[in-house]
Amino acid sequence: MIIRIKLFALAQDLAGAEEVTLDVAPGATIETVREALANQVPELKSMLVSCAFAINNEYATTSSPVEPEDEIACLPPVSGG
Amino acid sequence: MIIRIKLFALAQDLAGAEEVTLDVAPGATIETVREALANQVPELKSMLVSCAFAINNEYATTSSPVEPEDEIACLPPVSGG
Amino acid sequence: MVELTDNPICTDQITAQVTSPQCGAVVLFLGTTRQLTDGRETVTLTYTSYAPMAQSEMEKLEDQARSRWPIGECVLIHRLGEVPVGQASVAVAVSTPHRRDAFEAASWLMDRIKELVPVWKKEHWATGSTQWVHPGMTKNLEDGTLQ
Amino acid sequence: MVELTDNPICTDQITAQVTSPQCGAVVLFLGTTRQLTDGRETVTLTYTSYAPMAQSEMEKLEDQARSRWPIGECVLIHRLGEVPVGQASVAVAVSTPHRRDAFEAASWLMDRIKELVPVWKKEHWATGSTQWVHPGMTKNLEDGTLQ
Repeated sequence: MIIRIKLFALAQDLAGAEEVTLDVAPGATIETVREALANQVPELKSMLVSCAFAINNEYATTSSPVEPEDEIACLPPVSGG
Repeated sequence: MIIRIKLFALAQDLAGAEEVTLDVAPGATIETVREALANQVPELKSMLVSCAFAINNEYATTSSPVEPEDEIACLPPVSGG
Repeated sequence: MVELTDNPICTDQITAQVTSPQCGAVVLFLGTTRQLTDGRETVTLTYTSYAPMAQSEMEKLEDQARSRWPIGECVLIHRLGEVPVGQASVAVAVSTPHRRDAFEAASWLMDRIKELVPVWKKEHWATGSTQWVHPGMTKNLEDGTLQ
Repeated sequence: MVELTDNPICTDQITAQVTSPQCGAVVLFLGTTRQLTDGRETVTLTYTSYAPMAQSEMEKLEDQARSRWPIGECVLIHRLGEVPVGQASVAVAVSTPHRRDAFEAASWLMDRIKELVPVWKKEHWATGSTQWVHPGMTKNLEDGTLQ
Protein backbone atom coordinates (compact mmCIF):
# COMPACT_ATOMS: atom_id res chain seq x y z
CA MET A 1 0.00 0.00 0.00
CA ILE A 2 1.10 3.57 -0.65
CA ILE A 3 1.57 5.91 2.31
CA ARG A 4 2.86 9.45 2.53
CA ILE A 5 5.17 10.74 5.25
CA LYS A 6 5.47 14.43 6.08
CA LEU A 7 8.97 15.63 6.92
CA PHE A 8 10.04 18.62 9.02
CA ALA A 9 13.08 20.71 9.92
CA LEU A 10 16.41 18.93 9.37
CA ALA A 11 14.66 15.80 8.02
CA GLN A 12 12.98 17.93 5.37
CA ASP A 13 16.28 19.58 4.45
CA LEU A 14 18.18 16.28 4.25
CA ALA A 15 15.50 14.62 2.12
CA GLY A 16 15.03 17.75 0.03
CA ALA A 17 11.26 17.21 0.20
CA GLU A 18 8.31 18.08 2.42
CA GLU A 19 6.77 14.69 1.87
CA VAL A 20 7.95 11.22 0.88
CA THR A 21 5.81 8.44 -0.62
CA LEU A 22 6.53 4.87 0.47
CA ASP A 23 5.20 1.51 -0.63
CA VAL A 24 4.75 -0.75 2.40
CA ALA A 25 2.95 -4.05 2.96
CA PRO A 26 -0.58 -3.99 4.44
CA GLY A 27 -0.36 -4.28 8.23
CA ALA A 28 2.68 -2.01 8.34
CA THR A 29 3.48 -0.29 11.63
CA ILE A 30 5.48 2.82 12.45
CA GLU A 31 8.53 0.56 12.84
CA THR A 32 8.03 -0.68 9.27
CA VAL A 33 7.66 2.91 8.11
CA ARG A 34 10.86 3.94 9.85
CA GLU A 35 12.80 1.16 8.11
CA ALA A 36 11.26 1.81 4.70
CA LEU A 37 12.00 5.51 5.02
CA ALA A 38 15.65 4.84 5.92
CA ASN A 39 15.99 2.55 2.88
CA GLN A 40 14.35 4.95 0.47
CA VAL A 41 16.08 8.11 1.76
CA PRO A 42 19.52 7.04 3.06
CA GLU A 43 20.29 10.66 4.10
CA LEU A 44 17.70 10.24 6.88
CA LYS A 45 19.08 6.98 8.21
CA SER A 46 21.22 8.33 11.05
CA MET A 47 18.61 10.74 12.37
CA LEU A 48 15.55 8.50 12.20
CA VAL A 49 16.43 6.79 15.47
CA SER A 50 15.92 10.18 17.16
CA CYS A 51 12.63 10.96 15.43
CA ALA A 52 9.13 10.49 16.79
CA PHE A 53 6.21 9.70 14.51
CA ALA A 54 2.64 10.93 14.50
CA ILE A 55 -0.46 9.47 12.92
CA ASN A 56 -3.31 11.89 12.29
CA ASN A 57 -1.84 14.53 14.62
CA GLU A 58 -1.28 12.11 17.53
CA TYR A 59 2.03 10.73 18.74
CA ALA A 60 2.34 7.10 17.66
CA THR A 61 4.33 4.20 19.10
CA THR A 62 6.59 1.90 17.06
CA SER A 63 3.82 -0.73 17.00
CA SER A 64 1.03 1.62 15.87
CA PRO A 65 -0.49 0.35 12.58
CA VAL A 66 -0.68 2.70 9.60
CA GLU A 67 -3.35 2.90 6.89
CA PRO A 68 -3.11 4.47 3.41
CA GLU A 69 -5.46 7.31 4.32
CA ASP A 70 -3.51 8.23 7.49
CA GLU A 71 -1.58 11.49 7.75
CA ILE A 72 1.83 10.26 8.92
CA ALA A 73 4.54 12.65 10.11
CA CYS A 74 8.19 12.15 10.96
CA LEU A 75 9.07 14.50 13.83
CA PRO A 76 12.71 15.27 14.63
CA PRO A 77 13.33 16.24 18.30
CA VAL A 78 11.23 19.36 18.88
CA SER A 79 12.76 22.71 19.89
CA GLY A 80 9.90 25.12 20.33
CA GLY A 81 9.67 27.59 23.18
CA MET B 1 13.16 60.99 76.53
CA ILE B 2 10.45 61.76 73.98
CA ILE B 3 10.00 59.42 71.04
CA ARG B 4 7.42 59.34 68.26
CA ILE B 5 5.82 56.19 66.90
CA LYS B 6 4.23 56.05 63.44
CA LEU B 7 1.04 53.99 63.21
CA PHE B 8 -0.47 52.27 60.18
CA ALA B 9 -3.65 50.54 58.99
CA LEU B 10 -5.85 49.21 61.83
CA ALA B 11 -3.45 50.56 64.48
CA GLN B 12 -3.82 54.04 63.03
CA ASP B 13 -7.62 53.70 62.97
CA LEU B 14 -7.84 52.39 66.53
CA ALA B 15 -5.56 55.12 67.89
CA GLY B 16 -7.21 57.77 65.75
CA ALA B 17 -3.76 59.18 64.96
CA GLU B 18 -0.94 58.70 62.45
CA GLU B 19 1.64 59.20 65.15
CA VAL B 20 1.84 58.86 68.93
CA THR B 21 4.38 60.59 71.20
CA LEU B 22 5.70 58.63 74.19
CA ASP B 23 7.93 59.52 77.11
CA VAL B 24 10.27 56.61 77.86
CA ALA B 25 13.42 56.27 79.99
CA PRO B 26 16.81 56.55 78.28
CA GLY B 27 18.02 53.09 77.24
CA ALA B 28 14.51 52.08 76.19
CA THR B 29 14.14 49.19 73.77
CA ILE B 30 11.38 48.20 71.36
CA GLU B 31 9.94 46.06 74.18
CA THR B 32 9.73 49.17 76.40
CA VAL B 33 8.10 51.05 73.53
CA ARG B 34 5.51 48.31 73.02
CA GLU B 35 4.54 48.41 76.71
CA ALA B 36 4.46 52.20 76.87
CA LEU B 37 2.31 52.33 73.74
CA ALA B 38 -0.15 49.80 75.18
CA ASN B 39 -0.42 51.84 78.37
CA GLN B 40 -0.90 55.16 76.61
CA VAL B 41 -3.31 53.89 73.94
CA PRO B 42 -5.30 51.02 75.50
CA GLU B 43 -7.19 50.49 72.22
CA LEU B 44 -3.96 49.11 70.74
CA LYS B 45 -3.22 46.70 73.60
CA SER B 46 -4.70 43.54 72.06
CA MET B 47 -3.14 44.02 68.63
CA LEU B 48 0.37 45.07 69.69
CA VAL B 49 1.44 41.48 70.30
CA SER B 50 0.92 40.89 66.56
CA CYS B 51 2.78 44.03 65.44
CA ALA B 52 6.36 44.29 64.25
CA PHE B 53 8.41 47.44 64.82
CA ALA B 54 10.86 49.26 62.60
CA ILE B 55 13.59 51.73 63.48
CA ASN B 56 14.71 54.02 60.65
CA ASN B 57 13.08 51.83 57.97
CA GLU B 58 14.62 48.58 59.22
CA TYR B 59 12.84 45.78 61.06
CA ALA B 60 13.82 45.87 64.75
CA THR B 61 13.90 43.15 67.41
CA THR B 62 12.35 43.50 70.85
CA SER B 63 15.79 44.26 72.32
CA SER B 64 16.74 46.95 69.78
CA PRO B 65 17.50 50.24 71.58
CA VAL B 66 15.65 53.40 70.53
CA GLU B 67 16.90 56.99 70.46
CA PRO B 68 14.88 60.23 70.39
CA GLU B 69 15.89 61.04 66.81
CA ASP B 70 14.89 57.57 65.52
CA GLU B 71 11.95 57.12 63.19
CA ILE B 72 10.02 54.36 64.92
CA ALA B 73 7.10 52.59 63.26
CA CYS B 74 4.53 50.13 64.57
CA LEU B 75 3.70 47.69 61.76
CA PRO B 76 0.58 45.52 61.97
CA PRO B 77 0.83 42.25 60.01
CA VAL B 78 1.41 43.28 56.40
CA SER B 79 -1.00 42.37 53.60
CA GLY B 80 0.47 43.71 50.39
CA GLY B 81 0.53 41.80 47.16
CA MET C 1 13.81 48.54 39.55
CA VAL C 2 11.42 49.14 42.41
CA GLU C 3 8.36 51.36 42.37
CA LEU C 4 5.38 52.36 44.49
CA THR C 5 2.73 53.96 42.34
CA ASP C 6 -0.82 55.29 42.44
CA ASN C 7 -1.28 54.47 38.75
CA PRO C 8 -2.53 51.33 37.01
CA ILE C 9 0.18 48.76 36.29
CA CYS C 10 1.09 48.54 32.59
CA THR C 11 2.31 45.06 31.73
CA ASP C 12 3.62 45.83 28.23
CA GLN C 13 5.97 48.39 29.72
CA ILE C 14 7.14 45.94 32.39
CA THR C 15 7.84 43.07 30.01
CA ALA C 16 9.67 45.49 27.69
CA GLN C 17 11.75 46.69 30.66
CA VAL C 18 12.82 43.20 31.70
CA THR C 19 13.38 41.63 28.27
CA SER C 20 17.09 41.44 27.57
CA PRO C 21 19.18 39.94 24.75
CA GLN C 22 21.17 38.03 27.40
CA CYS C 23 18.03 36.38 28.78
CA GLY C 24 15.84 33.71 27.19
CA ALA C 25 13.14 33.74 29.88
CA VAL C 26 10.78 36.33 31.34
CA VAL C 27 8.35 35.58 34.16
CA LEU C 28 5.78 38.18 35.15
CA PHE C 29 3.54 37.74 38.17
CA LEU C 30 0.50 39.96 38.73
CA GLY C 31 -1.54 39.98 41.91
CA THR C 32 -5.05 41.08 41.00
CA THR C 33 -8.08 42.01 43.08
CA ARG C 34 -10.39 39.03 43.43
CA GLN C 35 -14.15 39.47 43.58
CA LEU C 36 -14.75 36.69 46.12
CA THR C 37 -12.85 35.82 49.31
CA ASP C 38 -14.30 32.98 51.37
CA GLY C 39 -17.65 33.59 49.73
CA ARG C 40 -17.74 37.32 50.51
CA GLU C 41 -17.87 39.83 47.68
CA THR C 42 -15.22 42.53 47.35
CA VAL C 43 -16.06 45.78 45.55
CA THR C 44 -12.59 47.26 45.68
CA LEU C 45 -9.39 47.24 47.72
CA THR C 46 -7.38 50.16 48.99
CA TYR C 47 -3.69 49.82 49.75
CA THR C 48 -1.63 51.98 52.07
CA SER C 49 2.07 51.72 52.84
CA TYR C 50 4.91 52.91 55.00
CA ALA C 51 6.41 54.19 51.77
CA PRO C 52 10.11 54.78 52.53
CA MET C 53 10.44 51.41 54.25
CA ALA C 54 8.38 49.61 51.59
CA GLN C 55 10.69 51.05 48.94
CA SER C 56 13.84 50.02 50.80
CA GLU C 57 12.52 46.53 51.62
CA MET C 58 11.69 45.97 47.95
CA GLU C 59 15.18 47.17 46.98
CA LYS C 60 16.71 44.70 49.44
CA LEU C 61 14.60 41.90 47.99
CA GLU C 62 15.78 42.75 44.48
CA ASP C 63 19.40 42.68 45.71
CA GLN C 64 18.90 39.35 47.47
CA ALA C 65 17.23 37.81 44.43
CA ARG C 66 20.09 39.01 42.22
CA SER C 67 22.59 37.33 44.54
CA ARG C 68 20.65 34.02 44.37
CA TRP C 69 19.72 33.84 40.68
CA PRO C 70 21.39 35.07 37.45
CA ILE C 71 18.86 37.84 36.94
CA GLY C 72 19.21 40.16 33.95
CA GLU C 73 16.45 42.64 34.73
CA CYS C 74 14.04 42.86 37.67
CA VAL C 75 10.95 45.03 38.17
CA LEU C 76 8.96 45.15 41.42
CA ILE C 77 5.92 47.43 41.49
CA HIS C 78 3.28 47.85 44.17
CA ARG C 79 0.24 49.95 43.46
CA LEU C 80 -1.22 52.05 46.28
CA GLY C 81 -4.64 53.60 46.77
CA GLU C 82 -7.71 52.04 45.22
CA VAL C 83 -7.32 48.85 43.13
CA PRO C 84 -10.72 47.74 41.75
CA VAL C 85 -11.67 44.12 41.11
CA GLY C 86 -9.71 42.63 38.18
CA GLN C 87 -6.87 45.15 38.34
CA ALA C 88 -3.31 44.45 39.47
CA SER C 89 -2.02 45.61 42.85
CA VAL C 90 1.45 44.12 42.49
CA ALA C 91 3.77 43.12 39.66
CA VAL C 92 6.98 41.10 39.86
CA ALA C 93 8.95 40.55 36.67
CA VAL C 94 12.36 39.02 36.13
CA SER C 95 14.43 37.90 33.17
CA THR C 96 17.08 35.18 33.37
CA PRO C 97 19.09 33.21 30.79
CA HIS C 98 17.03 30.04 31.47
CA ARG C 99 13.45 29.61 32.54
CA ARG C 100 13.76 27.61 35.77
CA ASP C 101 15.56 30.52 37.45
CA ALA C 102 12.95 33.03 36.30
CA PHE C 103 10.09 30.99 37.80
CA GLU C 104 11.96 30.42 41.05
CA ALA C 105 13.07 34.02 41.44
CA ALA C 106 9.64 35.51 40.69
CA SER C 107 7.92 33.10 43.07
CA TRP C 108 10.47 33.75 45.82
CA LEU C 109 10.20 37.53 45.36
CA MET C 110 6.43 37.42 45.58
CA ASP C 111 6.53 35.29 48.77
CA ARG C 112 8.99 37.70 50.39
CA ILE C 113 7.02 40.80 49.31
CA LYS C 114 3.95 39.43 51.04
CA GLU C 115 5.95 38.67 54.20
CA LEU C 116 8.15 41.71 54.51
CA VAL C 117 7.03 44.82 52.62
CA PRO C 118 5.00 47.19 54.84
CA VAL C 119 1.89 47.55 52.70
CA TRP C 120 -1.64 47.01 53.98
CA LYS C 121 -4.83 46.14 52.21
CA LYS C 122 -8.32 47.24 53.19
CA GLU C 123 -11.26 45.20 51.95
CA HIS C 124 -14.31 47.14 50.81
CA TRP C 125 -17.06 44.52 50.99
CA ALA C 126 -20.17 44.61 48.84
CA THR C 127 -22.13 44.91 52.11
CA GLY C 128 -20.68 48.41 52.55
CA SER C 129 -18.38 47.55 55.44
CA THR C 130 -14.60 47.79 55.29
CA GLN C 131 -11.89 45.74 56.97
CA TRP C 132 -8.12 45.98 57.28
CA VAL C 133 -6.43 42.71 56.38
CA HIS C 134 -3.86 41.71 59.00
CA PRO C 135 -2.98 38.03 58.47
CA GLY C 136 -2.63 36.03 61.67
CA MET C 137 -4.29 38.61 63.88
CA THR C 138 -6.78 36.87 66.08
CA LYS C 139 -9.30 39.66 66.16
CA ASN C 140 -9.92 41.86 63.15
CA LEU C 141 -12.26 44.75 63.63
CA GLU C 142 -14.66 45.52 60.85
CA ASP C 143 -16.12 49.00 60.39
CA GLY C 144 -19.88 49.06 60.50
CA THR C 145 -20.14 45.55 61.92
CA LEU C 146 -17.88 45.75 64.94
CA GLN C 147 -17.53 42.29 66.39
CA MET D 1 -6.92 29.71 24.31
CA VAL D 2 -4.25 28.36 22.00
CA GLU D 3 -2.68 30.18 19.06
CA LEU D 4 0.05 29.82 16.47
CA THR D 5 0.87 33.17 14.95
CA ASP D 6 3.29 34.91 12.61
CA ASN D 7 2.87 38.19 14.50
CA PRO D 8 4.74 39.65 17.46
CA ILE D 9 3.36 38.59 20.85
CA CYS D 10 1.50 41.39 22.65
CA THR D 11 1.75 40.94 26.40
CA ASP D 12 -0.82 43.59 27.41
CA GLN D 13 -3.43 41.74 25.40
CA ILE D 14 -2.48 38.40 26.97
CA THR D 15 -2.56 39.63 30.56
CA ALA D 16 -5.91 41.33 29.85
CA GLN D 17 -7.23 38.04 28.42
CA VAL D 18 -6.25 35.97 31.45
CA THR D 19 -7.13 38.42 34.22
CA SER D 20 -10.37 37.36 35.84
CA PRO D 21 -12.38 38.62 38.83
CA GLN D 22 -12.35 35.06 40.20
CA CYS D 23 -8.55 34.91 40.17
CA GLY D 24 -6.06 36.75 42.35
CA ALA D 25 -2.95 35.60 40.50
CA VAL D 26 -1.64 35.86 36.94
CA VAL D 27 1.64 34.30 35.81
CA LEU D 28 2.97 35.08 32.35
CA PHE D 29 6.01 33.33 30.92
CA LEU D 30 7.76 34.63 27.80
CA GLY D 31 10.48 32.73 26.00
CA THR D 32 12.65 35.27 24.21
CA THR D 33 15.45 34.96 21.66
CA ARG D 34 18.83 35.10 23.38
CA GLN D 35 21.83 36.69 21.73
CA LEU D 36 24.38 34.19 23.05
CA THR D 37 24.19 30.39 23.32
CA ASP D 38 27.33 28.66 24.60
CA GLY D 39 29.35 31.69 23.55
CA ARG D 40 28.00 31.77 19.96
CA GLU D 41 26.09 34.80 18.74
CA THR D 42 22.57 34.46 17.34
CA VAL D 43 21.25 37.03 14.88
CA THR D 44 17.73 35.68 14.67
CA LEU D 45 15.72 32.48 15.00
CA THR D 46 13.16 31.05 12.64
CA TYR D 47 10.46 28.70 13.87
CA THR D 48 8.54 26.19 11.81
CA SER D 49 5.80 23.83 12.97
CA TYR D 50 3.59 20.93 12.09
CA ALA D 51 0.73 23.34 12.61
CA PRO D 52 -2.39 21.18 13.02
CA MET D 53 -0.63 18.86 15.47
CA ALA D 54 1.04 21.75 17.32
CA GLN D 55 -2.37 23.35 17.74
CA SER D 56 -3.96 20.12 19.00
CA GLU D 57 -1.05 19.30 21.34
CA MET D 58 -1.29 22.78 22.89
CA GLU D 59 -5.05 22.32 23.31
CA LYS D 60 -4.45 19.01 25.09
CA LEU D 61 -1.91 20.66 27.37
CA GLU D 62 -4.42 23.38 28.26
CA ASP D 63 -7.01 20.70 29.06
CA GLN D 64 -4.56 18.73 31.18
CA ALA D 65 -3.45 21.83 33.07
CA ARG D 66 -7.11 22.73 33.74
CA SER D 67 -7.68 19.26 35.19
CA ARG D 68 -4.68 19.63 37.52
CA TRP D 69 -4.99 23.24 38.70
CA PRO D 70 -7.97 25.57 39.31
CA ILE D 71 -7.25 27.67 36.25
CA GLY D 72 -9.52 30.58 35.39
CA GLU D 73 -8.06 31.61 32.04
CA CYS D 74 -5.19 30.14 30.04
CA VAL D 75 -3.40 31.48 26.96
CA LEU D 76 -0.74 29.54 25.03
CA ILE D 77 0.83 31.26 22.02
CA HIS D 78 3.71 30.14 19.85
CA ARG D 79 5.10 32.50 17.27
CA LEU D 80 6.31 31.08 13.95
CA GLY D 81 8.64 32.47 11.30
CA GLU D 82 11.41 34.87 12.23
CA VAL D 83 11.81 35.91 15.89
CA PRO D 84 14.71 38.40 16.25
CA VAL D 85 16.90 38.68 19.36
CA GLY D 86 14.97 40.10 22.34
CA GLN D 87 11.53 39.19 20.99
CA ALA D 88 9.22 36.50 22.37
CA SER D 89 8.72 33.20 20.56
CA VAL D 90 6.34 31.70 23.12
CA ALA D 91 3.92 32.98 25.75
CA VAL D 92 2.19 30.98 28.50
CA ALA D 93 -0.24 32.81 30.76
CA VAL D 94 -2.61 31.48 33.40
CA SER D 95 -4.80 32.94 36.10
CA THR D 96 -5.75 31.08 39.27
CA PRO D 97 -7.39 32.08 42.55
CA HIS D 98 -4.06 31.77 44.44
CA ARG D 99 -0.50 32.33 43.26
CA ARG D 100 1.15 28.97 43.97
CA ASP D 101 -1.10 27.27 41.41
CA ALA D 102 -0.39 29.92 38.77
CA PHE D 103 3.39 29.47 39.09
CA GLU D 104 3.12 25.68 39.05
CA ALA D 105 0.73 25.54 36.11
CA ALA D 106 2.71 28.01 33.96
CA SER D 107 5.98 26.22 34.66
CA TRP D 108 4.44 22.80 33.93
CA LEU D 109 2.85 24.06 30.70
CA MET D 110 6.13 25.51 29.49
CA ASP D 111 8.02 22.26 30.26
CA ARG D 112 5.41 20.22 28.36
CA ILE D 113 5.35 22.63 25.40
CA LYS D 114 9.09 22.19 24.97
CA GLU D 115 8.74 18.41 25.18
CA LEU D 116 5.66 17.76 23.10
CA VAL D 117 4.63 20.50 20.71
CA PRO D 118 5.98 19.93 17.17
CA VAL D 119 7.75 23.22 16.62
CA TRP D 120 11.35 23.54 15.47
CA LYS D 121 13.85 26.33 15.83
CA LYS D 122 16.59 27.20 13.38
CA GLU D 123 19.56 29.19 14.65
CA HIS D 124 20.89 31.90 12.37
CA TRP D 125 24.41 32.43 13.71
CA ALA D 126 26.28 35.70 13.38
CA THR D 127 28.84 33.76 11.32
CA GLY D 128 26.24 33.42 8.57
CA SER D 129 25.61 29.71 9.02
CA THR D 130 22.29 28.22 10.10
CA GLN D 131 21.44 25.16 12.18
CA TRP D 132 18.31 23.28 13.08
CA VAL D 133 18.03 22.70 16.82
CA HIS D 134 17.16 19.08 17.60
CA PRO D 135 17.89 18.43 21.29
CA GLY D 136 19.49 15.09 22.02
CA MET D 137 20.44 14.39 18.43
CA THR D 138 24.00 13.18 18.32
CA LYS D 139 24.89 14.75 15.02
CA ASN D 140 23.46 18.11 14.00
CA LEU D 141 24.30 19.30 10.54
CA GLU D 142 25.10 22.94 10.09
CA ASP D 143 24.63 24.67 6.75
CA GLY D 144 27.79 26.24 5.44
CA THR D 145 30.04 24.37 7.86
CA LEU D 146 29.02 20.79 7.28
CA GLN D 147 30.72 18.64 9.88
